[in-house]
Amino acid sequence: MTMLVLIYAAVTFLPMHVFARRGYEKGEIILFFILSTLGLFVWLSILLKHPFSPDTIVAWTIDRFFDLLP
Amino acid sequence: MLDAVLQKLSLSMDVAVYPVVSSPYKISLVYVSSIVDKNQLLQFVIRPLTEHMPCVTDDPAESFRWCNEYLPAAEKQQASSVQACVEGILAGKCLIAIDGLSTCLLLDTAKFPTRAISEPTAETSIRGPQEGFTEELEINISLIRKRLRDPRLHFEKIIIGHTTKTTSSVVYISSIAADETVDKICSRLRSIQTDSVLESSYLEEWLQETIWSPFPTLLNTERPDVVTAHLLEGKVAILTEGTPTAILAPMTFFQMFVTPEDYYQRAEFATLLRWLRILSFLLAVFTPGLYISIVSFNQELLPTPLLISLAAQREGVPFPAFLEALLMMTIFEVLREAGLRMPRIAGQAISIVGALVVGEAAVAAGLVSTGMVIVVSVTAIANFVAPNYSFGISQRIIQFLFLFLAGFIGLFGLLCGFLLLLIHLVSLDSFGTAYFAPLAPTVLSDWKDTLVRAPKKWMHTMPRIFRPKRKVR
Amino acid sequence: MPPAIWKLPVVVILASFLLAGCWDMKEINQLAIVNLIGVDTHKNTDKQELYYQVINPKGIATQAGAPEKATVYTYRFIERLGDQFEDISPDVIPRQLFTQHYQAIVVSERYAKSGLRELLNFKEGHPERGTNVYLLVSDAPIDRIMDSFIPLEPLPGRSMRSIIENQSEMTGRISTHTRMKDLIENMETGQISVFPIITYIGEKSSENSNRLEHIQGTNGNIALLGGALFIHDRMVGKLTKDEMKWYNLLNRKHERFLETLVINGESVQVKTLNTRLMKKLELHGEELILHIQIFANTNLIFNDQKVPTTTTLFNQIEAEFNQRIQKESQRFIEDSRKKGWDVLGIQYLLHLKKGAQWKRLAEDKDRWKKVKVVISSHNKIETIGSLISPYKGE
Amino acid sequence: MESKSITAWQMFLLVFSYTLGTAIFLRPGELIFTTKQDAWLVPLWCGLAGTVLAIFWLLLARKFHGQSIVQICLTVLGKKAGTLFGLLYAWYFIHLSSWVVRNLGDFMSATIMPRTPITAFHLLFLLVCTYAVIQGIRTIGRVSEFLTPLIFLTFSLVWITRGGDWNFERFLPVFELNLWKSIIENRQMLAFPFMETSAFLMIFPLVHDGKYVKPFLKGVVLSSLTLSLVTFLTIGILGVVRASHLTYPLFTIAKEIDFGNFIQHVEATTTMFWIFAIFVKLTVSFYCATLALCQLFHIQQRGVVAFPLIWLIAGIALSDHANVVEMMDWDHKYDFAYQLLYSLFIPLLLIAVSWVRRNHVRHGSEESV
Repeated sequence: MTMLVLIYAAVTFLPMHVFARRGYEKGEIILFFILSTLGLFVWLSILLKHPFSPDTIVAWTIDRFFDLLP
Repeated sequence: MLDAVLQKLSLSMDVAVYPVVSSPYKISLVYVSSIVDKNQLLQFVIRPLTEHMPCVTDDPAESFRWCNEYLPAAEKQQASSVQACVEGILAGKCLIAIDGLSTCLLLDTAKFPTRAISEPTAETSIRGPQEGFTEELEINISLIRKRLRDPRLHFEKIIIGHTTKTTSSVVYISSIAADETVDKICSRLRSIQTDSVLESSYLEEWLQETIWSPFPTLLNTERPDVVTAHLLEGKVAILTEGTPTAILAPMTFFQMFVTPEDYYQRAEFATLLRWLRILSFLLAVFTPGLYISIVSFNQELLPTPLLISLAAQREGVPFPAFLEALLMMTIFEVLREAGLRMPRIAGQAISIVGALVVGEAAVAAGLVSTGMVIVVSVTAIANFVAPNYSFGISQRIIQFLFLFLAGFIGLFGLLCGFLLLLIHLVSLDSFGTAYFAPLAPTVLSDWKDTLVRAPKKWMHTMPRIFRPKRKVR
Repeated sequence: MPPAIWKLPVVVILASFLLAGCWDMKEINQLAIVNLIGVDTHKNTDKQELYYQVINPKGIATQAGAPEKATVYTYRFIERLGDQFEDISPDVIPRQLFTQHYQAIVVSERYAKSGLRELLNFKEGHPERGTNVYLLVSDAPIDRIMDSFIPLEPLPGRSMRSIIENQSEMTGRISTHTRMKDLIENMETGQISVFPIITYIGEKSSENSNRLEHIQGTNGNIALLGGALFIHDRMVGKLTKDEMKWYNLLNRKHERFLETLVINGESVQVKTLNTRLMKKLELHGEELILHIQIFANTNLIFNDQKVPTTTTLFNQIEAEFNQRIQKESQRFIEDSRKKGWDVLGIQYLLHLKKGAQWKRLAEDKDRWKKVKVVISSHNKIETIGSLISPYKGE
Repeated sequence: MESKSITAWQMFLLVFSYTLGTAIFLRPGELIFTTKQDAWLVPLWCGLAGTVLAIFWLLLARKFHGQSIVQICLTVLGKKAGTLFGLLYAWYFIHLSSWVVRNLGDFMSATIMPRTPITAFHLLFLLVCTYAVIQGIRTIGRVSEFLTPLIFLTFSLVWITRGGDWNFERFLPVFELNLWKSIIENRQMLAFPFMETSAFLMIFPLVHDGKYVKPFLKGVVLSSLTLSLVTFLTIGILGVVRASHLTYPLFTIAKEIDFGNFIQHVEATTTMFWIFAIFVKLTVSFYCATLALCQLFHIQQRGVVAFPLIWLIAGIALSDHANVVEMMDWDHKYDFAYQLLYSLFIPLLLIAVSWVRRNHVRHGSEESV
């Protein structure tokens, strides 16, 4: 768990610091932050044993709304 | 005027002041004795002044006018500002200063000590001309002029470096070389802000687009015939004062496998040699990585008898294959560097002999398996085959990168290493030409001169990747 | 040129990777290279006896002249094949099992009769254990075969493999299509497959490597006995060497075929270079007929005729050869039909036909018994030995 | 960076190896399992349906010349809805890349390197892809131009060396499948290699002076022919029996190469060459994801977007399914319906909305866009 947070910090805050110093637009840094936090959530869901699986969500919606083919 | 000049020159040992006439007003000569041709000075300047000068009139302008007309010097120049005088003296000219006059006369008597034209040491070739460039820019230009008697051959002069003021000349054939390449090179050269340019490799780093690339995108050579061959194909050469190596741009990856000898030997022989060079490049880059990933990750690639003999060999070896390879390769690198630093004759031999002796001793001591010594010496020797020395260095860098990747995750690591290398090569471009040109953006008509050296009869079109103006040779 | 923003985090990731080390790294001298595998049922329990013959690298790679050392070691396990096999081998073998280069697999007759499906799944299941390997059945007790050194060949596994390949090259009695993967394919399609049977000449297995000093070549050695006939994955019967020859000829298993003929009192030996065989199943009214046509170019290897060799003699030999093929193969088909073996794979041919009528015929399981087989063969002698006309002797 | 463009020949090679990428490993086995010895017909009509879809996308791209699908969403649906649909497409490409990466990881750990965790493969491979994506489409085009001939060469070598086990009887009885049932049963075949080529809607504007129609169609048609050829050869060499039970029949074919008793066990190196195809596929889908996000939020530096995506895609690949069987089962049931949304419904919606809007404008009722 702590290893994950450590890698997350290294992967997001270090580059963000570099971007800020290099003078990137605000939007880019924010998008970078959002994407890597999304990554963190996915990895957290794996570690906490109920993985976020987009395919099961798709399967659930397809079964409920449109039952296309057998 | 004279005092101001002397004060600027800060009277170093070799600055000489020689009073010629001292009667009504002083006429004196100032020159740097180490870079001036003494007997030319004596014969053309001092003797006429002392003997044939007519009656010394008391009008300095009159004698100045006489000197201007009658002194038989090849190049006369009048300098009024102190700065111009100083520059002239330092460039080897001799200054005639007449008291009471603000302008002085500069006569060109420069004679820098130069080396005779000798055989190029780095790029030897059995057949073909044996003369190489020297440090003197004029001599180099004459060597090229000798080979290319074409009015459209241009030599553009560019002065770089505000202290060394080295003159470098951009050479191209205006009817063949593409204009935008020439403009790009000239503009980039002119935009260089540096104080000193002692060797053409300084320029190379400034001209190179990507800083972090182990691959040279400019070819350096010491042979005038190579420069002429490339000029005829629409490339641009850069000669610099004080260094025998000329730089050639734009350059692709496959030009690294071309040696001047390819064009002096027969076509099929040259093609086989070129394939041998490509094979040795692959050997030099891939063998250590491949050996490690086969020995320690997927052993099933080895045929069974080889697998058994390797297992028997590696019975007592303490290190895992990866560490052993690292150890042996660093030893080889150390020996090679030692070989280079030794005096020229012993150099090359020491590095090979040393390597094999050390290898054998290590095997006898049981530190290293024999297979490893073979692999590492094959890579080292394959590395020497690279015709261009800086290309050899980039091979050695990649060798280690592949070794680490293979040692870490086996064949998959080697695959990723190969892909990284390919992406890097393909993304480079030198002055508008794709670096991996005839293969990645496939230009089929150019294959006849890169992968294969077609016989002269078939080579009647110019390589299209350098966008020459003339299509037919 | 975007600034090198990807460099910094890359170093972090790569560093963490390198520290994590390498998972699949196994040094060469940590491997137990398996060369031959033997499987037998363990008395009456449902466990199997597994023999793994592991190569001793130092034993083989000795320079010439050094005394012969033990080149292989056999390890014996008694374990159920499927479950937790991975973890019992380390109890005995100090190294990791490397089964990717094994040359042959020997199965005892008892085990073959009880069905090999579990073994096939076990071998195909993991990519490190392949099924592209020769399968042999042994009628001698399997430990005698696994525990003995073989003269001339340091590795017994390799000697079995070369027996099969040489036999198929010289006489055509065994075809090289006797690998485990052929059994898998025939198992599912219901065809018959024949695998070589080997036996051990001699009473006691020669465990000690100084056996290699003895001059005796044949006894204490492995020899080929005949063929084991498999239906689905069970061994159902044996074929003699002679019957094997006909089986291989009639099922297009091999191009080599050897036959000795007796013509006007003297023997002649003929060897085919390449035999082409056509099988056509036809329906005449209600009657099912299988036409087999054999074309072969032959080579006269041994000619002991007193008569001068003329083209008439050649025609005579060819006619006799054709006639022998037709008679013998009919006899072979009758014998196997009596024993209930669909040797020609007629049921499978039925299954391949298209159309409802054929489907109906294919339902009836032993329809192949009622099929009439017509065999016609044509051959041409192409090359003869160096004796144009043999010596008469008086 | 988008100013750099790729030539028509590079576009064709990209489409060709994109469609064949992971499909060549996974599809033949499943097809042979469902439609036995006539499996090699299925990719043909899937290719047909794929070409029809391709023509539909080409019309859409022709209508909005020089705009990628994301930009079309923005122009047609305005700022708010456009970004929503653009994000949907960006998510689609991310999801695609995670499938490709997951397939690669499973393949590697099932065949060559069993003990390495698949995340190691994922991260390393995605790092290489990021480097390619950051260099731009021109580099990706050139990489595929260099790699695809290599892939093709290795394929033909493998088929030639495996000629020995060829047996025509494995194809009899021929043409026994009934068309409609096999269409229903193999609809996921249509989704996986052929609907995924909708990713090229992002790359159409990047082709040198608009010559993307012919190479794209040629790519789709030729890749479906190659897929059917590969299935045909798999049946011929491995036989219906073995091919239907193996997870990766192509790998087993490479494993059993035995050329003159010396060239054996070369499966590790041959599969390395085939992984180049997976690399091209992953780079293209990863590039589309990055480009979509960059165009949505008007970002110039692709690295800013590409780099966190590694982290995200590797995560989704791991958390998506527990194992290969679960993934194949999901693929069989839902893949067709899920991908239909992106390849058919949204483009139809876009055309409908743009048509409705043009009528309003022509009838003089100004509508603020």
